[in-house]
Amino acid sequence: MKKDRLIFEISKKGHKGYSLPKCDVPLKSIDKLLGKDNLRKNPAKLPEVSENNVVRHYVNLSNKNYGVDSGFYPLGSCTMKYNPKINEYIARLDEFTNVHPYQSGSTVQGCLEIMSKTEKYLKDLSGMDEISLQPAAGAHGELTGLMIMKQYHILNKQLNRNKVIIPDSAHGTNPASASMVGFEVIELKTNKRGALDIEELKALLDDSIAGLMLTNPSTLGIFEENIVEISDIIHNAGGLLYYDGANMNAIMGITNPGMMGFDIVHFNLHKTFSTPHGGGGPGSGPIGVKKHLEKFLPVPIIKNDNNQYYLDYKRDKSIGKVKSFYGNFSLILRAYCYIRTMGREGLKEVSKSAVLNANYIMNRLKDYYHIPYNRSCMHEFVLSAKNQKKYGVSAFDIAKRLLDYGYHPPTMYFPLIVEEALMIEPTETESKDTIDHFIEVMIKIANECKENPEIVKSAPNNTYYKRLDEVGAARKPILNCCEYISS
Amino acid sequence: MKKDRLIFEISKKGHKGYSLPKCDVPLKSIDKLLGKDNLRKNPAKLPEVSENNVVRHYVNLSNKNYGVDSGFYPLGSCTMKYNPKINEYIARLDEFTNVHPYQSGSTVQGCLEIMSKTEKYLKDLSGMDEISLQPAAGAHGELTGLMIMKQYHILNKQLNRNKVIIPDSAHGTNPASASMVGFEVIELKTNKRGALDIEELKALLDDSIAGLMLTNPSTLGIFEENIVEISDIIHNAGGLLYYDGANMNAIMGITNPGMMGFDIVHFNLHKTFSTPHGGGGPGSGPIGVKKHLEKFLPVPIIKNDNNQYYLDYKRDKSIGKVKSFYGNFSLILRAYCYIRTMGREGLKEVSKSAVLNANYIMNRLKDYYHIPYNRSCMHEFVLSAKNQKKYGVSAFDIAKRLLDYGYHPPTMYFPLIVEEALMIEPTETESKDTIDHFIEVMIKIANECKENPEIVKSAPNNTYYKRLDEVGAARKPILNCCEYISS
Amino acid sequence: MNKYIPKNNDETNKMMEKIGIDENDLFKDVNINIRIDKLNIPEEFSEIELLNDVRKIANKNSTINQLTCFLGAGVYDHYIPSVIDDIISRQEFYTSYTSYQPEISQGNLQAIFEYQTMICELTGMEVTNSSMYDGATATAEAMNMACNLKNKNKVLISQSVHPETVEVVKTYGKYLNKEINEFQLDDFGGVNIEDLESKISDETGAVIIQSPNFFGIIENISKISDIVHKNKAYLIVIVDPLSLAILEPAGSLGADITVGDGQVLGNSLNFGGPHLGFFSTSKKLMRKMPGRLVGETKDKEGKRAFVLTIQTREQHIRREKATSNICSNHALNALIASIYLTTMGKEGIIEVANLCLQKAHYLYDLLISTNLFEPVFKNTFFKEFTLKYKKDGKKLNEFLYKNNILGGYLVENIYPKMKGYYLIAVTEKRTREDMDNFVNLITRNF
Amino acid sequence: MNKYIPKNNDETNKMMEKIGIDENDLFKDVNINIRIDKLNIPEEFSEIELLNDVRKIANKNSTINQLTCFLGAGVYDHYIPSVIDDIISRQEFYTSYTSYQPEISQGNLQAIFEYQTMICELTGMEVTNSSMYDGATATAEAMNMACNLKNKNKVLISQSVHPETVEVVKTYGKYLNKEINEFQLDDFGGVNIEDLESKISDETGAVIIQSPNFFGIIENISKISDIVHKNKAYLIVIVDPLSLAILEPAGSLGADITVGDGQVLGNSLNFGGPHLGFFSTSKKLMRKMPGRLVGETKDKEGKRAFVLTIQTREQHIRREKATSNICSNHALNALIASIYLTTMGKEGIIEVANLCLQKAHYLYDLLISTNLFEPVFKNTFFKEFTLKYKKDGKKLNEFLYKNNILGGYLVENIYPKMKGYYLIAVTEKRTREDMDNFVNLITRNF
Ligand SMILES: Cc1ncc(COP(=O)(O)O)c(C=O)c1O
Ligand SMILES: Cc1ncc(COP(=O)(O)O)c(C=O)c1O
Repeated sequence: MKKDRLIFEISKKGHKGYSLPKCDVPLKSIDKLLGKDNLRKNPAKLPEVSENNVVRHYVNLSNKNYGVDSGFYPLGSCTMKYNPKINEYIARLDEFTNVHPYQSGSTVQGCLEIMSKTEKYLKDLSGMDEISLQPAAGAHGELTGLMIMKQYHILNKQLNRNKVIIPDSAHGTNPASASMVGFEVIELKTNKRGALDIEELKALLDDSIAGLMLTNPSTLGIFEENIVEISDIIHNAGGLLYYDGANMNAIMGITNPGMMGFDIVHFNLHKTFSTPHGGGGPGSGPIGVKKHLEKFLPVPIIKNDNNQYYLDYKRDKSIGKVKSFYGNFSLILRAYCYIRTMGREGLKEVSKSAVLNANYIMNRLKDYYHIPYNRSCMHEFVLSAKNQKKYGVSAFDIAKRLLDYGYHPPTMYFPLIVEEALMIEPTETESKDTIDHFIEVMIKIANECKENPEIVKSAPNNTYYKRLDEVGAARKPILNCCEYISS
Repeated sequence: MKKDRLIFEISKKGHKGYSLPKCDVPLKSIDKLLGKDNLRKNPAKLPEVSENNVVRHYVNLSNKNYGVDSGFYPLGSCTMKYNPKINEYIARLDEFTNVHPYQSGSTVQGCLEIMSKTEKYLKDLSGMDEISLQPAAGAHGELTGLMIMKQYHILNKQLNRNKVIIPDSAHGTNPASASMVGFEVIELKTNKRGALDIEELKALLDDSIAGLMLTNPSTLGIFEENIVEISDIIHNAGGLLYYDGANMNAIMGITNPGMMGFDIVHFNLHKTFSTPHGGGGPGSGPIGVKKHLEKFLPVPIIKNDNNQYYLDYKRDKSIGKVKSFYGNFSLILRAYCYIRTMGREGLKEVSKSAVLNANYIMNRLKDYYHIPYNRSCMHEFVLSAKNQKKYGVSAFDIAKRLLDYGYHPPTMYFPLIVEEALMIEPTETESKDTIDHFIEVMIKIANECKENPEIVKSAPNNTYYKRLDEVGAARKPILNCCEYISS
Repeated sequence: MNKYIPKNNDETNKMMEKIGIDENDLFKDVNINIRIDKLNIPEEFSEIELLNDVRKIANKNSTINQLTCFLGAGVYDHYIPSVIDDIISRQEFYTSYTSYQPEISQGNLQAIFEYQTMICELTGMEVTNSSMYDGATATAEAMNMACNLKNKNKVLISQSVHPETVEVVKTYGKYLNKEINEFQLDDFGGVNIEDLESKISDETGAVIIQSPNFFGIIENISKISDIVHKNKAYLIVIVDPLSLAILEPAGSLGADITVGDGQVLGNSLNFGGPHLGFFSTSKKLMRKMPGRLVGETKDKEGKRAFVLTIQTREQHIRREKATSNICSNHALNALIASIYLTTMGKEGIIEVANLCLQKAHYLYDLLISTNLFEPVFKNTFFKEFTLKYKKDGKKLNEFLYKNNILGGYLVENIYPKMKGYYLIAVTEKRTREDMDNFVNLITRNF
Repeated sequence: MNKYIPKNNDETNKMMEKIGIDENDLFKDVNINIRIDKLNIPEEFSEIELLNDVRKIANKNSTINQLTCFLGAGVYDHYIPSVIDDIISRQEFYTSYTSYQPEISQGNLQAIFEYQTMICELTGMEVTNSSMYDGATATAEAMNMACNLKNKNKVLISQSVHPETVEVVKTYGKYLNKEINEFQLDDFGGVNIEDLESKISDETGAVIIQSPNFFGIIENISKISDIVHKNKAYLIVIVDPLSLAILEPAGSLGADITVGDGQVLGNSLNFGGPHLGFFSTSKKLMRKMPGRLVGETKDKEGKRAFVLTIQTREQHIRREKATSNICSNHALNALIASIYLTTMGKEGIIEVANLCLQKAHYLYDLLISTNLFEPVFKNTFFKEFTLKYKKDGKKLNEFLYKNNILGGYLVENIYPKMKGYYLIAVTEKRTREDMDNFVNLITRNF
């Protein structure tokens, strides 16, 4: 069987993967209906493939992919937990997929109820007062949250507040989002304990500071012990606190950003709340805010009057819309299902178990790899392959070697402040068995680095695809095959 | 990752893959409700696995399997055509899966309509007058059909008619089914042209003959040219003709068993009508009969009065029931969808295309492999690897070598009358491209047999599993792992 | 061109040319006088049209998601874990066929090996085959096997066996000249031991009972087993596999063959099919059993692997001398059962069984207290029970249907003497509210 | 124990012991005064309970399978081939994440590479990224990119752009001090060229139009392009990708950036999301575009392979200097579009587009003939059109809903000046019967 063809190479003239009803209205000339000038001259060179071959093509492609159900996927910062099948079933119910966003309110009460209840649960989990489900992903939530931050200062006539402080450990989306809202980014260094340096923070503060963006636990997997003090400092300086909720899997039922002092939060439903990652998305990035910021939330907001839900657009302080319609509903629905399935106790158990798993791995690997911060971690931790450097082995090599053992590697080279970083997040859905075996393999690789570094440096050796020429790809980009498809 | 564990080896005490509601009625003692003596002493040692690990286990198993969507599957006699996805979708609609067979007639009109219409189409395709959808598979259809044959003779007081003539090329289920109805099996030899020897047939006839079972085209893929003459001969001798419809994919819209003279027919919905093979089943094996046999069909029969379908049980000549309820409904439903999707023209095209594909492969391989019957074939053909024997290579070896090239091998060593048989049925859902590539590989293997027979004899060489010890398995059967599961 | 037939005219022509034929050659062996003109089947449907058509038809059904189901009688509304459909929708499982090529079929083979193990665990038997069509055909095959082994042709079957099973057994038996007799129920709803004793003899090859039986009652298997074995017959016991989570399995109580229907193990109702027949027996009888068997072995490199085995029993090798004619079986339904039992696991099936047990008894008591129903059998039941309804059962069910309830099974439809007998099943899916509502409705309206 | 948390007490204890901690150590960095007592979220649901709950809620929605849908306004009831859900339900696709490890992500990478190709083919552009959230955010990103490249901050957007897109563009622009102005419609329903000319200047960085526009009208893109480029601004065109099966693509008519929503390419309505934003531009501008890009390369052994490339544009490398903050995108929706375009193929999408076109014009003529509607725009439309309804549109829609029809979009809800304007979409799923029925109902009752 030929396994490495593009769909365009499978295409055969006249083959069909579709069927359509015959036209049951009198046919008119397309020329006349559209006007000759408007007509397409050369048809788009799309493939022509029978249904059987469409399916085989994608099944074949799928077999070149690795999902959570394929095996352990400890991709740090991404919370690659199990995606419950019941949620997939429910998200595909006709009653939810086949609803038009502009149907009248009375015909979409089900969707609105799901959204409104999900908002309630997210409030409870975050300690925030109001929620908007509109943002489509974490970064989009950041953007929205920062718009609110900016709007707040604008309304307070503090137009000079155009700087946002962001730790050097932060995810790249944080500074990028800040830029997209016209903020200047002030980088704050992480100290030796993996925490914020409070003195340095204080030194940065003046009346140009709009606020602080923080991930807590941080991308190092470390919980900021002084968070209350930090929030007081920022608030006293007239700034707001933004909470990047990507790491919420560590704290559910234990603490919440509201208690920590944050004003704005985003959630990643595709992380903490088990919605599938879809090969890169779609996700869902709702935001929550404290009461004083509620009026700035995007329109519309879901309200309820006399047991009827409705969408409220009349909000003159709102920042406006950040996306068409109301959010990625089918992901919100999955999150609803997840939260209801876990329940209050279950969600707390999630965080406890996730944190235990991470600490367990970290501890068991500390004699084999450098652990940059000698303290307990939360739901993930970062190790450094710097001790392996002397054998000529990099974090990249170790990651690739894990492929040989059938694992999805951890996140590589992030956060940037850790040399040769490998960021490991096991999540709570993995068993001790799986984790023990992963630890064994990591130890084995550590030994290989010493004893047989070549096998690590040449990895992956057992996979269908070997290392790729990534540099070449970027130097002379081939971003589609339009040029080599025949019509 | 550990990839070769039994689910029992993954099991961990206390792990759970399920959730159930709490008991909401007052709990009573099980002892009392059931009586101590009735209570199970030692719980069944079932596995204990979290949902995540259940899914991973079966995903992993699935990856050790080969389906029609994996690639070309020319398993002769099995018609491994593409299984349309729309049919899978429809078969899963709540309205069809969640209907109880004992609901009152007025609440199951949809199911009955599907069944009744499918019967109508099967009549049209077979030239039969009445259909029963009850049998669960081809062999079950044979059994039912032969019961009818017997009942017919019993009713005619021809109790001496206890022999059924079956060609030596027939599928094993034919003689086995005959035995299960208490018939003696008389084997009829196939002649040099792959056809029935009419003179020999005549010689077998006397008043102990109940009938003839025939597959047409036969398992050699050869259409019995003299079928009308044969049917006359049998009928004149007081016998009935049974048509094994496994090969109906060859003749749809071209001819039908009714015109050929058959009295009883079974269909394999899981072959001709694209219902999936399910790793071995479930199938569906409806039977059709000519008018004079209608009264013998199993109960119930679907009827219609005043636009209401109903199940008619009042049939005193019926052979009775051969299965609980009414047949494998969800397969019947898929067949309905398939027939409607193809339409009258499409079904004819199926047979034309299937026959062309088979002839094309046969012709292109004839210089490389022995073709036992030098004539054109229908939807499948049998080749013989006897010329390869001199290199020490068997049909089995060639089949295994195909695994190395990513193909599912043809049916091996059947029909029994062809030495070193490989039975190839491409079906109509394969493209010329796929078929050409398969031919190339078959030719390549023919060359390997000459030039490098070791690589063929040791095959498969590239698969995850290598040849198995099948003899050992049968000598000391281990049919479960009850003995080595811990409780 | 058709989406399922990937061949354009050019390709068709090229193929014909290459092998030197034209269209007329394709069917040249099919005599012109048996050619048909054209089919009467309607013209092709696009997907849109097919869906419109099928949805219209589908809406003519009422489903147990719309109705609260108290109907059982052999097919039960148990909960089906969501992972099952997810897994069996993988094409590697559902589009493959019988594992003739074990090197690329280890997925099916191992899953069925695990299934065989789990069914043995439940039934307490030593060997289980890879599946049969359904419980009724499995029973008929068991009868054949038992009679063949004993070389006798008399069969006794309890009247408490599911009536459809009785019918299928009789149909199968009729053409092999088996003499099949029924024995009676006693007042407790179980096998009438005296009647059995009076009918059994050393000419009896097989005795068939069901427990819990059609009326829901748990039979005294060991007592029956003693009688059967004293008469040198084989005992075939039909069981509800879910009941075996908490009931002592037939295998420990003397059954020689245990069969049954595995619909309850994660299979949908499907208007009666496909369901799952399972078939278990002892090692001693193994080589005479019908159906495919998966066995453990090793590959050339020593890796544990699985393969179809002891195939000399089967039709494709033994032809008319095979133990059965079965070829395609219900493998996917066995896979479903396997996933079900894995997902529910050791504790889960006990929990399910206990929920059914508790709820069924709750409803039983409630119904008795209405005075509209009276007890008819005294013996122990599991999830299903028979009461006598004092008024018109058909009207009751019609009324219930209007209130979105699927009422019980009217036994008199099949056994006219059992007037008013009303068979009610309660699964773990029924809530107390469902049952209270059911009872309140009846008491308020009758 | 929880089915999603595979850890028994014994394992928990062993793990803690092994690393020398106890339960209190787990969250020791979380100060006691920010600990919470307990969550208020309800107690856990079993699958049975969850399904009961969700089904009850689901029934409060009406769906376009129950209603005959003539509503569009940016989201359309097109046919979705059945293979799509089958394919995207493979866990290898939907449970994986961004292809950071190309060696085990070639499935996603190749599928997206093919997607990028197909969207380029449709739009006539040279480069397409791997996806954006939706059409509106893609437009806003396009505006940012255009303004950054031109180093200007004035933006003109047509009033015929979808109102939600206009809003999103304004929101994004507001915080980057963009000056966003709208230009008018003309009587023909398209861009008022004079108004555009009067508002555009060499300070304008980007001009945004949509074709077919919100009112269904096809814009004169090349004319607008000339004006825009004369003023040294970039032209951003929002398109309906399905329309490009038969309409000359914006790429050939002068667009610098083509964006739009790919919901129509096989994505469900989903109450508004997730849909799919696509983003196409020229090679020249490629290195400034937002979003991930998949490029072709080779592996060590020379096998063709695909990889995320030109990542120096992205946030994880460039942080605050990135071209966008986008990280997770709508990859699965792009996969859906890819499967859709593959399944429909070269001829299929032309057939779909033509069916929409023909049916929309059929209904247009019928409605005009009722005298209840009058034309408002004279220009050419594709599958959606605007008429003026002479009576009360809200009442009309309520009446239609009672007759299981989902009526058109009431433009006046958003643009009060456009009183009675009624926007109707007709897709290939609508039959002549649907339309005749719709019109008959109205004429008979109004
Ligand atoms: C810490 C952190 N913040 C923000 C994000 C951005 O989230 P998204 O990818 O959903 O936009 C991520 C995603 O990986 C993250 O790990
Ligand atoms: C020619 C022929 N007859 C009968 C059968 C039996 O059909 P089934 O497996 O459905 O019982 C087969 C199946 O392979 C067959 O090929």
